[in-house]
Amino acid sequence: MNEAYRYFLLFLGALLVYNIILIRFIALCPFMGVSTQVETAIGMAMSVLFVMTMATTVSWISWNYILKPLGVGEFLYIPVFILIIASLVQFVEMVIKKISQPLYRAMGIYLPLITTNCAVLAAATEAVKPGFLKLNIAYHFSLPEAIIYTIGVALGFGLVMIMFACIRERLETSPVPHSFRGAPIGFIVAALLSLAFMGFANLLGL
Amino acid sequence: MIERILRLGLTLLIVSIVAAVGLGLTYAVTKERIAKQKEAEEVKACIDALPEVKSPSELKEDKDLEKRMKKKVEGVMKVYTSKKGEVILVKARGYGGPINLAVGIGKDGKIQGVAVISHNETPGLGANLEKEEFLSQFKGKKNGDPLEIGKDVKPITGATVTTKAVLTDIKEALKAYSLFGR
Amino acid sequence: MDWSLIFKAVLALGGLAIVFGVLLAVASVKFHVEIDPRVDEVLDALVGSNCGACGFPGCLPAAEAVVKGKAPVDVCVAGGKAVAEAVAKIMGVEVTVTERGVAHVHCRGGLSESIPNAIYQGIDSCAAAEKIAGGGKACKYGCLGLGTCKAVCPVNAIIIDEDHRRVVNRDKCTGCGLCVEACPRHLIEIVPRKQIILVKCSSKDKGSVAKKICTVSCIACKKCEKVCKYDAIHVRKNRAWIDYDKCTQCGKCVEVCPTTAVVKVTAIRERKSREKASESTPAPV
Amino acid sequence: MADNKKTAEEKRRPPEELFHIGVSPHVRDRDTTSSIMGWVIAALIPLTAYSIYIGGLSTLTVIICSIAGAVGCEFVLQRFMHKPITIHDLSAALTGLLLALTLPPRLPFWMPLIGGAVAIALGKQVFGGLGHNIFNPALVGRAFLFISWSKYMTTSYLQKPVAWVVNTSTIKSINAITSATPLFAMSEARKGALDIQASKYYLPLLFGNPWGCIGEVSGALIILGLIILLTKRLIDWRIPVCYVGTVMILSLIIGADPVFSALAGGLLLGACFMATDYVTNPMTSWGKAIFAVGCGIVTVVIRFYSHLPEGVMFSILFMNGITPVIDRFIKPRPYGVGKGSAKA
Amino acid sequence: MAGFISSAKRYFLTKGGVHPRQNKRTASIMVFPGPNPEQVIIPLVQHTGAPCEPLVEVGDRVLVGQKIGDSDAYVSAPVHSSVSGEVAGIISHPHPTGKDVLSIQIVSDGLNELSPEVIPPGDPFQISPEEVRKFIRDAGIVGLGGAAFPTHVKLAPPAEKPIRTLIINGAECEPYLTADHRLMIERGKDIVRGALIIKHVVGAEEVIIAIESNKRDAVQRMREAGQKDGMHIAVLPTRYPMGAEKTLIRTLTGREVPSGGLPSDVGVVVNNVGTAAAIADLFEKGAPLIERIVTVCGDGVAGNANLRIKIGTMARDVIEFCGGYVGGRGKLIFGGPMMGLAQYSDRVPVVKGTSGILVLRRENLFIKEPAHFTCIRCGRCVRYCPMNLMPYALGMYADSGIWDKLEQFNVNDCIECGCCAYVCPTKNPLVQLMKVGKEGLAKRKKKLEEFEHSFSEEESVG
Amino acid sequence: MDEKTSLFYEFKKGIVEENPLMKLMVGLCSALAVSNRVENGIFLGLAATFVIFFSNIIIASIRKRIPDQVRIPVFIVVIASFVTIVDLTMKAYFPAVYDRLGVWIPLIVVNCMILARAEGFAYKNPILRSALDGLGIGMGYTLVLLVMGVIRELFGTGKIVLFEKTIVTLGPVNPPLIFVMFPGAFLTFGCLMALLNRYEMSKKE
Ligand SMILES: Cc1cc2nc3c(=O)[nH]c(=O)nc-3n(C[C@H](O)[C@H](O)[C@H](O)COP(=O)(O)O)c2cc1C
Ligand SMILES: Cc1cc2nc3c(=O)[nH]c(=O)nc-3n(C[C@H](O)[C@H](O)[C@H](O)COP(=O)(O)O)c2cc1C
Ligand SMILES: Cc1cc2nc3c(=O)[nH]c(=O)nc-3n(C[C@H](O)[C@H](O)[C@H](O)COP(=O)(O)O)c2cc1C
Ligand SMILES: Cc1cc2nc3c(=O)[nH]c(=O)nc-3n(C[C@H](O)[C@H](O)[C@H](O)CO)c2cc1C
Ligand code: SF4
Ligand code: SF4
Ligand code: SF4
Ligand code: SF4
Ligand code: FES
Repeated sequence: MNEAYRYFLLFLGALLVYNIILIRFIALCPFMGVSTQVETAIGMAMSVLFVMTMATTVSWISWNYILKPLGVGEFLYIPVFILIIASLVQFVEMVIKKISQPLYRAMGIYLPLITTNCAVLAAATEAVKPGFLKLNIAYHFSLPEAIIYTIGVALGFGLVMIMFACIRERLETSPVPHSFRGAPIGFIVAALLSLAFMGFANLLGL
Repeated sequence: MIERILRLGLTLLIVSIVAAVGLGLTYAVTKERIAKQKEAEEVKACIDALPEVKSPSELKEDKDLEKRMKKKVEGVMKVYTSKKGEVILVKARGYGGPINLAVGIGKDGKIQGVAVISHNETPGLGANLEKEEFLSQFKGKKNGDPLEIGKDVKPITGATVTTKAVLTDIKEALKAYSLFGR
Repeated sequence: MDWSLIFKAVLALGGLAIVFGVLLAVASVKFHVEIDPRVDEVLDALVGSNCGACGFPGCLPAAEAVVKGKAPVDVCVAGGKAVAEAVAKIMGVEVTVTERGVAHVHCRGGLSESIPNAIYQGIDSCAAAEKIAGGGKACKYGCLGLGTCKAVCPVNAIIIDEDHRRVVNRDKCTGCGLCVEACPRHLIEIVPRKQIILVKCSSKDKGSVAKKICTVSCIACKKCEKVCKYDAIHVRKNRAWIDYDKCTQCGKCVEVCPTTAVVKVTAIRERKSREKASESTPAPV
Repeated sequence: MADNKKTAEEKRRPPEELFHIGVSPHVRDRDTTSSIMGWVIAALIPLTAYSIYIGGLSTLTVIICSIAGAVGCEFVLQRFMHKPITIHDLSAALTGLLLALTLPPRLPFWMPLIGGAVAIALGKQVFGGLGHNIFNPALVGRAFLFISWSKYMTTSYLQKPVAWVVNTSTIKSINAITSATPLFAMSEARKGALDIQASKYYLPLLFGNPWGCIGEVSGALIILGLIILLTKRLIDWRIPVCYVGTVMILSLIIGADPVFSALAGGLLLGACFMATDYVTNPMTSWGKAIFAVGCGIVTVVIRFYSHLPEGVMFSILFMNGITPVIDRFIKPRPYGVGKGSAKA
Repeated sequence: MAGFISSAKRYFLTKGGVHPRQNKRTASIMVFPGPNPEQVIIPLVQHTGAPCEPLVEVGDRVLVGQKIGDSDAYVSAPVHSSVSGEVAGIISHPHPTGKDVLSIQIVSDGLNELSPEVIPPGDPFQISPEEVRKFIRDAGIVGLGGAAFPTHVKLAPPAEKPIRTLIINGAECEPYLTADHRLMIERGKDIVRGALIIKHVVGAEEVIIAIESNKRDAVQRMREAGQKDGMHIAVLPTRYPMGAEKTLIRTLTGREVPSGGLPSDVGVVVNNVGTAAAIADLFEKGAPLIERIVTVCGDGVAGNANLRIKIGTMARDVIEFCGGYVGGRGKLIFGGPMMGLAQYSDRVPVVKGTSGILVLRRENLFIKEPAHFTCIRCGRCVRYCPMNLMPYALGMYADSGIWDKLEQFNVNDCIECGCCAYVCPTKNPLVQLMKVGKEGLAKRKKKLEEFEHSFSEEESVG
Repeated sequence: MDEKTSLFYEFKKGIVEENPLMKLMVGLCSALAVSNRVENGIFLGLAATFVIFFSNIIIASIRKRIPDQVRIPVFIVVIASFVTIVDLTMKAYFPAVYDRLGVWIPLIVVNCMILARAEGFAYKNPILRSALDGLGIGMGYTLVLLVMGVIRELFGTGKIVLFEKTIVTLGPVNPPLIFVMFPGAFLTFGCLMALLNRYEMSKKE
């Protein structure tokens, strides 16, 4: 397979076909929790993009240069990756807090949420220890491939977050039946959105 | 300040060491079983695919695939050999992800049976590939037989992609078999 | 048992842990900044609907004010006692919940008591109707009954029936005063909670005029003024006013009022609360 | 007190003597919701009638069940939620009709019935009723059916069309073999499995195509409907034009027959009647254009690069989801704001 | 560079707008003198700005043209008696805006004796602009196009904003109304003279008289009247709200008044034809603004006509003069059907800004407006809004009280023309929501400002 | 606060008042993803309960010794260890189920529910209480998984299959497949929540 085409497939697969939220059911908690306002959703999406890319990079390095050579990957990858993510998130939070208060106000509140965002771990694991998510594409990612893939995942997350936040903003003025107000209508919208995303299934054989 | 840094580092270190030891132990305990389970699964599929083989001990994994086939065949993963025939494990792109099959081919070069190892197809649609009536159609086929959907093979209703993937798997297996230098 | 594997595991995980432990420790020292975390905590404790009842433009400013000591722990009027307690806990002070008054609407005239002077067509909002030639009500001071107050009340304490009479549910009302601001006819006043003898009219029309357009209006006959032994009720600007400090709530004025413009509130509430529509606080979407 | 009551009651002028007050403007345009929906239904009548003529009783059953499901569900839900009953505004009937037009003609009767009910319940009433739904209700209903019972949805096409209008013998023979829609036949043809020219399909697709969903019988009648909607100024021309245009241009680039792409597979019905649904497309002209181009791109992508035979439904649903984003970020430049306010 | 734009290009500059049925039934009927009422009610507020104080007391005898109310405020205009007679009361009386307003009630003696104050002030071109403005103010002249903004204020643009173009607005885009139309036909010369005075006062380079294309005869008449004075007569596309100041400026000059700004920001002053004629009258005869042309029209009144009506005449007297009501009581509207104000009583007086009295029959009313905002998102309001706003969003947020959003959607740029409500298929009272929204937003902003203020103050102390 | 301090309450609250899925809305991913079969629900529910129970105990017992700055990494390592234990054990002894649950066992580690409890409860409470809290939350999670599983499996496939035995069948109907597919998960969950809302609203009246 042509290199560029493979990158494209990886990216598209992560972004649409196996959309992390709607098709893979990962990162649903922030999807429901942080999508009541468009600005917040955008902030969250940016933070996730940033943290996710860093996490994948560090995980990839530690997997390929520490865990695999030592032969302990099989049972240590979960603690190691999540340790990396948690430490990274906390480190980034502290740095941002120091460097720029406005940036912290805008982004800081989402950072702790990201630690427990399934998507970061899932993307890191998938990119490093492929086969996790059962994509229809040959595995064994090089570092650039892992990063491209991760960016696809993060943008897929962002796209759906922003769509969803805009929809919820519009629903704010709608007379939704009382028992459906709040989260339930959110899930109904998610159901229909995921219905729409099913149209992309098997795109380009992915 | 140094004291504080040390304290933080040490806490994390101690917890990690305890965790690492615990996990190492668990791994050590479960390792073999996991490996066995995995193999057992494959072997079970192989037995399903090659009904003449009665016990796992009759099967042997062929480690020297590349050499034997000379040419690479895309979807072929592994080959088990036995006195009764060979089982070829193949993988193709289905609708919801890869479809892994075990194709058992007898000494006569005809398919003896097909077994599903794993797949991720839609329940009610593609997942019907597990059904006996679909898989049994391939019995007796050999390399070079026309395998055309609608004519030679009855497709799974509403699941052309799955059907095609299974067909690809089978064709690859037959092709690989034909390449085996005997 | 494969001890070398366990050793390697300790090496890998322990090594990474020490690296990250030190990294975090150094960072926590290097990048230390003081941010009062209580702002966020207080913000979490507040109701969070940004209703503005506290007098601040939103919950965040209110939380900031509390932490800076510029607002009491019971700022959040919509939240009531429970929230005040939670905030007090965060701030580490005793709860001092100030007794707030309760809203009272100074008008009794519903559709069947007070006559219309035109047929109003438009949205159901007093603030909007007021702009359209006075909203179709002959009484220029009376309640339009379209529920602007009801719409702003954060706790759904105001009920308006089909006859456009409104009832304040005293158990629910927190006395936040949002309705006072919202009413385009300035009919709502926060009165002491214990006060149950109240004037239910705001008409500044002369008695003869008021009589023609409303059956329950104050006609400034001064009977209440005469019967009150405590000098607590007076007629000014063509309507009665009660001095809540002096009033002993003996109820004499209620007895003599020829138009029932002075009322004992509990009676009305009981009558009305039976008709209360199904209501519940809508959750924010 | 009784006396007082009387004086006021006497003074109460009978309502005939009172003036009306209300906000300007005091005159209004004649169009109402029901008249608009009525016109859209009217624009669909020729197509519907012709499809019944070609498809016979089974088509009629599907149409009636679908409308009954939609209208019935709207009535029941509104009754149940104590909301005013609004079935007379015809929007539910229109939803039912459009749903029916996107279904294969030989479905068992219970499917359009369920589809109509789901369209209204899940597509419209949970969001608060007319004007609040995010997704096109008819397509929500169809997607539900498609996913739930895709076996029926892909195999219930006409076996033996009841009537013939255009002489289509060559195509007839091809379809007799593959028993599938023109779109399917062409995708096979592109792979070399069949030998057929797209242009052979032009005439049947325009004037009498029994292979496909009910609403695909005649492109010409859909275009007639479109002309009615456009001359009544009910819809914005940008959506059908940009949608079909994008599909044609992209098909040309890919190397498929653009005219065939435009006529086949429910694209015309989708572009003229479903993407134009007021509630679920953007409010501004630019927004509408972006929406339509987006629909076109997604349709082509799904049609040519995935295994679903046609992408119209999914593309419109997907773009419905994007609509609130478009509406939030694409706004007209108000008078006196930005560049125009600079001194001339 | 002249700001004047060719008529072909004008069509491209026209955005939004609607075509309500014209109903200009009175266009070909001469202006009649109106009734001689037994009493007049002269409100002390008839203009935008500060209210006047009464200058007379109950029992005083007043004469036609006598100043009876004035104010010290700059943005204000005095009021004059339109009849001779006795002041019967200074009372709170219903006003066309719907509120009760302090008014002077004068019982006419039927003599219409002219006050000695009324003398022509002399040649306006010989005196300074300041003096001209003072005379205009003393005559109580306000804009007759509807908003009744004091004309002397409008004619005093700040020095840093030189006026290039004077637009005399004869568009009269409202259905039914023909007062300006008749005025242009009957008194074209006066309008031109008034326009020249205004041009002199504001120092404009060019004068455009703008007339909608449905008034060909007026265009003809104004061409004849204005030819030798070098006026441009511009023919506008017939489309409501062509006559609104902002759309007019865009159509005629291609410029857009900045949001929150004034026409003078783009070097333009707009005056109604009636205002121009009133100014001409002032310098010709010394007449203050005590009467105006009012179109009485609609299927609910027996006779339809243009009448020259004394300010302060009650609507009831006017309608009686025209033959009384026909059919049941429907709507009584002061102004046109698109912008006019519905009245709950026919005791309201004609004021300076009243361009029409419209009586609609009940059976012809559209009386099924929803009680709350209901929208099917058809997008018509967006398509037809001449200000390029998104009315549905404004209505939605105003109805739900989400004030912050209203600012993002530029609610304050709405001119309340009513195009959106006119085309809305669900008959949403959008203009009402715009009004509510503007008020709500203003309140919200005030609250925020107060808060910020209190915080910053305390901070500087602490 | 008084009534709430009873030990039984700590256990009980996780099932209704503070149900992690319905009320706190954490731990949604796995719940929605695997609930298309009752069997999956049982296994994942038990696995998560195991992890939350033990990690709550461990964290509660060492809470006084953990410095604030590294508390999250420490929690995570503890949780991750238990997850790995479950992961390896299941792989070894229940390979078929493990295959179906796939990523969701390792992903328990980032299940918001578990960290939220560690951080929000175990870090601040003694051992016994934390253990009971963990058990309650785990049970609440499992319960919802089961309810979802029953609805989705029954309506989506027309029958419920437990340990390769068919327990219930709907008879010869055409089940709407959507229930076992992605949108069905959201749909079922949304409707369940709406039902609960409705029930609570009617109780309040
Ligand atoms: C929700 C959904 C699930 C699907 N699952 C499968 C599947 O598992 N296997 C498959 O081959 N096609 C699947 N498809 C594809 C459709 O069945 C599609 O019609 C098929 O690829 C081609 O249609 P045909 O079989 O009628 O030729 C699925 C489609 C949808 C919408
Ligand atoms: C508070 C206020 C101040 C104004 N100041 C000026 C002014 O200084 N110069 C001017 O030419 N017009 C001024 N105007 C008049 C407006 O620009 C406009 O002409 C008037 O409101 C009537 O316009 P309309 O009938 O289109 O609404 C002012 C209006 C208001 C409400
Ligand atoms: C929607 C709308 C329509 C208007 N239509 C006219 C009109 O037809 N003729 C007119 O003279 N003024 C009309 N006006 C008022 C003008 O904007 C402007 O205020 C007036 O021409 C200024 O002149 P004046 O100050 O002499 O009244 C309209 C205003 C609005 C907001
Ligand atoms: C031009 C036009 C197109 C419409 N298209 C649809 C449609 O595709 N599907 C549908 O359910 N309703 C359609 N409707 C009806 C209506 O908008 C629909 O019931 C709302 O989406 C329900 O809120 C349409 C209405 C109009 C005016
Ligand atoms: S009734 Fe008025 S004062 Fe009482 S809670 Fe409601 S808004 Fe506040
Ligand atoms: S806001 Fe005022 S006028 Fe409106 S209902 Fe309430 S009390 Fe009456
Ligand atoms: S009233 Fe305002 S929003 Fe409506 S069309 Fe006119 S300018 Fe636009
Ligand atoms: S015209 Fe009316 S129905 Fe149409 S979008 Fe505007 S407000 Fe909504
Ligand atoms: S469980 Fe919460 S984000 Fe996945």
